[in-house]
Amino acid sequence: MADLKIDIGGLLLKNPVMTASGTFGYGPEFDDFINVSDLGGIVVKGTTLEHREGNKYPRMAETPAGMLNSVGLQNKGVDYFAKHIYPAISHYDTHILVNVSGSRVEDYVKVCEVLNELEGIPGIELNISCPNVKEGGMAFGTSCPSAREVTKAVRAVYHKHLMVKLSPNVTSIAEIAKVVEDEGADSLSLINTLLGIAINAETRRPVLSTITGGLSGPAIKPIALRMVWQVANAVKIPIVGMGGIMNATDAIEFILAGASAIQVGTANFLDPTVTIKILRGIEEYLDRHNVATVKELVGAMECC
Amino acid sequence: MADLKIDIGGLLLKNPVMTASGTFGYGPEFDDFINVSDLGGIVVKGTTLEHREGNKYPRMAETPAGMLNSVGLQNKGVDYFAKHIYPAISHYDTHILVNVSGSRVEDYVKVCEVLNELEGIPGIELNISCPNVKEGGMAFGTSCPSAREVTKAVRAVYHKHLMVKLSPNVTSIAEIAKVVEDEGADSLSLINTLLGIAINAETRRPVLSTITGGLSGPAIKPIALRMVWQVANAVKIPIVGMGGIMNATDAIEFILAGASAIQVGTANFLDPTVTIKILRGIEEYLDRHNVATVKELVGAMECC
Amino acid sequence: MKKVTDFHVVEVQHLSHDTFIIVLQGTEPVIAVLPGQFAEVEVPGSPEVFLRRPLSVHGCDPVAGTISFYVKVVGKGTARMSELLPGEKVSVIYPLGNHFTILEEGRVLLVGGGTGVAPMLMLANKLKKAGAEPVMIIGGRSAADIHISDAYHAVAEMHVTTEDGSLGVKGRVTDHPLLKEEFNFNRIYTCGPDPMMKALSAIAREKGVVCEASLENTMACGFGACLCCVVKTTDGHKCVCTEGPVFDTTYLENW
Amino acid sequence: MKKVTDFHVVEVQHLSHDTFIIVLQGTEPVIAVLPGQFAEVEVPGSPEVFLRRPLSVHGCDPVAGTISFYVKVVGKGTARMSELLPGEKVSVIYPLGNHFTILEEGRVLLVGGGTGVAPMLMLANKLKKAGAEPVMIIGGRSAADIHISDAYHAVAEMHVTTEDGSLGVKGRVTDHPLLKEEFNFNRIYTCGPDPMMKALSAIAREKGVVCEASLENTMACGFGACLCCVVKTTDGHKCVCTEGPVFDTTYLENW
Ligand SMILES: Cc1cc2nc3c(=O)[nH]c(=O)nc-3n(C[C@H](O)[C@H](O)[C@H](O)COP(=O)(O)OP(=O)(O)OC[C@H]3O[C@@H](n4cnc5c(N)ncnc54)[C@H](O)[C@@H]3O)c2cc1C
Ligand SMILES: Cc1cc2nc3c(=O)[nH]c(=O)nc-3n(C[C@H](O)[C@H](O)[C@H](O)COP(=O)(O)OP(=O)(O)OC[C@H]3O[C@@H](n4cnc5c(N)ncnc54)[C@H](O)[C@@H]3O)c2cc1C
Ligand SMILES: Cc1cc2nc3c(=O)[nH]c(=O)nc-3n(C[C@H](O)[C@H](O)[C@H](O)COP(=O)(O)O)c2cc1C
Ligand SMILES: Cc1cc2nc3c(=O)[nH]c(=O)nc-3n(C[C@H](O)[C@H](O)[C@H](O)COP(=O)(O)O)c2cc1C
Ligand code: FES
Ligand code: FES
Repeated sequence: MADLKIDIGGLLLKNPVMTASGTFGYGPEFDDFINVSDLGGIVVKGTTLEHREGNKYPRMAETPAGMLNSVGLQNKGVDYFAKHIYPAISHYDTHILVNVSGSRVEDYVKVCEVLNELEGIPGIELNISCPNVKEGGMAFGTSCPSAREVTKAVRAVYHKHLMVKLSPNVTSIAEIAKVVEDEGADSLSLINTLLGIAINAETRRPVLSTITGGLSGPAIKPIALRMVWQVANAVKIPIVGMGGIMNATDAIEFILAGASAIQVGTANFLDPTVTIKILRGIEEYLDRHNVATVKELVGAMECC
Repeated sequence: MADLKIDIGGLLLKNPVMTASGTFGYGPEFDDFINVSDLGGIVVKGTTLEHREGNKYPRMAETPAGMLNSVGLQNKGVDYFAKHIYPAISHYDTHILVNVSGSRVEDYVKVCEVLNELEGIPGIELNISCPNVKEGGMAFGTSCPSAREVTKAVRAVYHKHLMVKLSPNVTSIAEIAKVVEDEGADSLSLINTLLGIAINAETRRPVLSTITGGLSGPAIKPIALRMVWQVANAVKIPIVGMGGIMNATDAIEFILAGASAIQVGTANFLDPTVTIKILRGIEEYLDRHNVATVKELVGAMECC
Repeated sequence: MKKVTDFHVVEVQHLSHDTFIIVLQGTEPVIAVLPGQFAEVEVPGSPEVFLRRPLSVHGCDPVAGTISFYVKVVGKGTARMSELLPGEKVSVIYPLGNHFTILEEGRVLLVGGGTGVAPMLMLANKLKKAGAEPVMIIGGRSAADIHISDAYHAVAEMHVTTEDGSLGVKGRVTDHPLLKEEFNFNRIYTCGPDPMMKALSAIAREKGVVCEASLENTMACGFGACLCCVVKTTDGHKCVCTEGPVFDTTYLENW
Repeated sequence: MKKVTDFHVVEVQHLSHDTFIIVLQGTEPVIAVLPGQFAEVEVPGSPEVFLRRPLSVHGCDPVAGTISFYVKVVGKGTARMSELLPGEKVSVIYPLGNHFTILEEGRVLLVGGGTGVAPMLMLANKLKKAGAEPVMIIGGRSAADIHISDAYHAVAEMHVTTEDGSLGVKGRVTDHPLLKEEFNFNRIYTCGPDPMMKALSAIAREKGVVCEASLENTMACGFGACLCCVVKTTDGHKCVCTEGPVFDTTYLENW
């Protein structure tokens, strides 16, 4: 049977299937459906320095083969996470990464300092790409100087695995990726959601309270695959790919495009057991194609 | 019955339904299905200075709620258009715009000079956003200086309606829009396709000969709506919106977001009569909502 | 214990041009559902529908292995559901959310408006079994909206209001004498349009009784994973899918 | 005159585990289709299928108002088609493309491989009616791939090859004696896998006769609007959907 283990920049995953931040709660939401410890890793909801109420209702709109959300980083703040949530999930036998979000560089830094101290958290996913907050968020991830600034500041204080999550709402994602790599990121994850709007023609109003929201789901898969491929050709650090992954075939496509591991987001809503199906499907694919290790498949798309 | 006429920067359309370049041939392809003259306007296939063979097969990939194409501006060149195609389509009682593409500013200029002389062509759509050609194309539309340069050069020689078609593959489409407006464009059309990839997991190869292609169809509608809304808030000239319009409700959404007219692209492939259905549906919507003119609906989304 | 599992369509009973009951047969033992709980139901074979649709459980019979939903066609998903044929496979995630409190004594009022009727029969049943005395008001625009079978009369004292007066008391549910001079209940349970529930909440407050309302919301998951379905409470944003759908209305902001 | 119109499924005849004939009944008078022409067929009720699917017309009966397709399941669209139930609505754009040339005399060879069989029965019929003498070879991997009814024998001299020898001549169609020492035809008509058609084209060139091949391609529209479906010819890129699907193979580059 194929070897599913994969090293993403020093972090050894037992398999390449992770869950995407904001789509998997903190894990216990899925206990009834799957054994969370079977996963390669989970990334918990975006965590900020202070408690945040998030955006007003409505926060969700269905779109063709996808959805828009404008949750806006609702969470109880990093201290609450450390005191109350972390102890309740540290028993999972899988890597728990915390998605770190903020509006100011100092806030990012403070959150990371707290997380540094949590033994069971082997790394963070630095979210410089959230489109659903008024200040900061995506702004950090859409220009090279600000991406550099926040990565540098966090790298200076955070000593474990630093994964940086990139925004797709840019002209050149490869340029941002290179800057982040330069500043010492251990891995990159992409893509976050694409900025979109849904309008209710009958009421003539935007569906979301925030007008714009983040587009996720299969609709964005071709764009996500393209960006993973572009970034893989631009950097040396490992990539964690996501964006519309619904099944094992989709996951394989991301791996072929250059992702060492993948994250499953929106698909969790349609089928809370989908991550395990994807895991089994990858295994089956590798065996059927006589590929001994996942690693061999990373970036193995034959282009010419 | 509602008044469907709409003025887009000096060009008076009998109704807001146009067809998108590259998805409607030159018009005659649809003669069996609809009365082309019923449309507000048609935009013919991207036209370049010289004959172009386009990209190698395969040029198309189906994706979730959309498709990728990498046709790559296959056309017989502007002289052939002027001599052979134009006479065959000038009988249509609708505005025929020519989508002008190129790899170099001089080429754009030369094409426009030829088109200037064609009496029955009231305007061009300057394509600075084609993702499917190696040089030029999209590059012009993804940076402010180059968008400025090509628009300025074309404006200097082209005296009829100048519509500029923007690329969605940018960090800030509003900035590009402003530059193009500054240089004298009469209207803006958006969006062109988003750059994407499709991979065949079984063969481990990209589906398209060119690896990347342009994503169109309902999948991109939320992104297109967002960009139309952003650009409408940034410029004063009229906007022609497109991206995933499949029915009248979609069209109304674009108009509410700020588009004065719309273009139908990929939907023509699924239903060659769809443009007429959209036209009737807009009429029906206006009557049902007691809106006297399309114009009243432009940008009428109520945000707060 | 929630699960995601396949059911097969037994039948679609059309109650009117836009309202139907869909009965599903489980492929695995059916879990007992409490009144007010809901399910996330797949809409198979519709290219336009991406997400599941949240629906209150209308009936649940673990012995027969069936579950049913009372649905109104409002858009593409519910329209497609109304056309499902016997035998078609439908994936369901259930049971989701909290449930109405089952009092063991006293006269209690159940008010259903529109598809808010969905959980009411099961609720009345449970209340009666527990020892309470359920009285139910069903409101609609006209007689065509009211679909009450003998099963309702068997478990609750039934009342009807219609806005056009074509059946029962003319007016809205809040115009019914039982909610005015004749009010004599320990608690109000309600499900239906927000304005109706807010009016009932106001009456409950005035009368000094608890009002439990089942809320709707736009949901992506239905089980607490996405945080899309929030309602403003006196304690901040809460997820309707996990901390609701049933709320004591005093807990809701601006109610 | 092409049109887009609705049909209803009459039946799906399963020929084997992966091959079926689907018969559709028109809601409007059915247009006569020429052998080799194709249609763009909607795949209803499949969230994963976005575009129509191009299919050669297998049978067309304007009197009965029916049209049929001979289809092999290779992916999601064809799989869904195989499950369509009688009565389901299917939108079809047709007739599309050019057609095989109908000779009015002489012995002609028709070679179908896999679903390349689809247009062959209609072609043989037309040829025979016109005065030519059609001989047909159908090739497959094994007997299970060969589905020839009496209708074939009625219009053409039939031959079969199977790679495993379970029916007819063992080997590929090009291994058949009719394509070697016994070759005696005015023209070859073929539809099937590219390698097979290329081999036939080579034989035709050697024998100095015309070879007409029906090509496949990835199509978005099917009627010349998108320019997605090109093949390289001696005269540059041509659209398979409008200038094909049938090409004289001497016109194709690298054939
Ligand atoms: C916990 C819960 C229980 C529910 N129980 C029932 C039930 O028992 N029976 C029943 O018929 N319906 C019930 N609903 C509402 C039902 O989920 C929606 O009517 C359904 O999702 C609409 O799907 P659609 O595809 O038909 O409509 P769409 O095409 O998605 O939308 C059509 C219109 O309906 C509106 N709409 C869509 N979803 C909702 C929603 N969740 N709430 C309010 N408006 C919406 C849209 O804004 C739009 O204007 C319940 C909702 C929730 C959250
Ligand atoms: C003019 C024309 C006539 C045709 N006539 C017939 C016919 O009579 N009977 C029949 O069974 N098939 C015919 N085909 C092929 C048929 O269109 C494809 O098999 C079908 O589109 C596959 O759809 P799917 O959703 O099942 O496969 P997908 O899920 O879309 O793809 C499954 C696999 O099939 C491959 N594939 C998809 N489309 C094509 C294609 N157009 N050509 C080659 N490979 C493809 C894909 O690369 C993929 O590996 C014809 C094609 C053309 C262009
Ligand atoms: C409801 C929802 C909430 C999300 N919240 C976050 C978040 O807090 N932080 C973050 O980095 N990404 C967040 N995302 C983005 C996802 O992690 C992921 O990048 C995106 O959804 C694309 O993957 P998918 O198409 O598989 O969903 C959220 C996505 C959704 C749908
Ligand atoms: C097959 C195909 C060919 C296209 N060719 C051109 C072109 O030549 N010039 C151009 O500006 N846009 C071209 N486009 C882009 C469309 O005009 C349109 O911007 C895009 O498809 C989005 O609209 P839609 O989603 O309605 O298709 C092409 C699109 C497709 C699908
Ligand atoms: S619907 Fe996802 S958390 Fe409630
Ligand atoms: S498939 Fe569109 S031109 Fe041939």
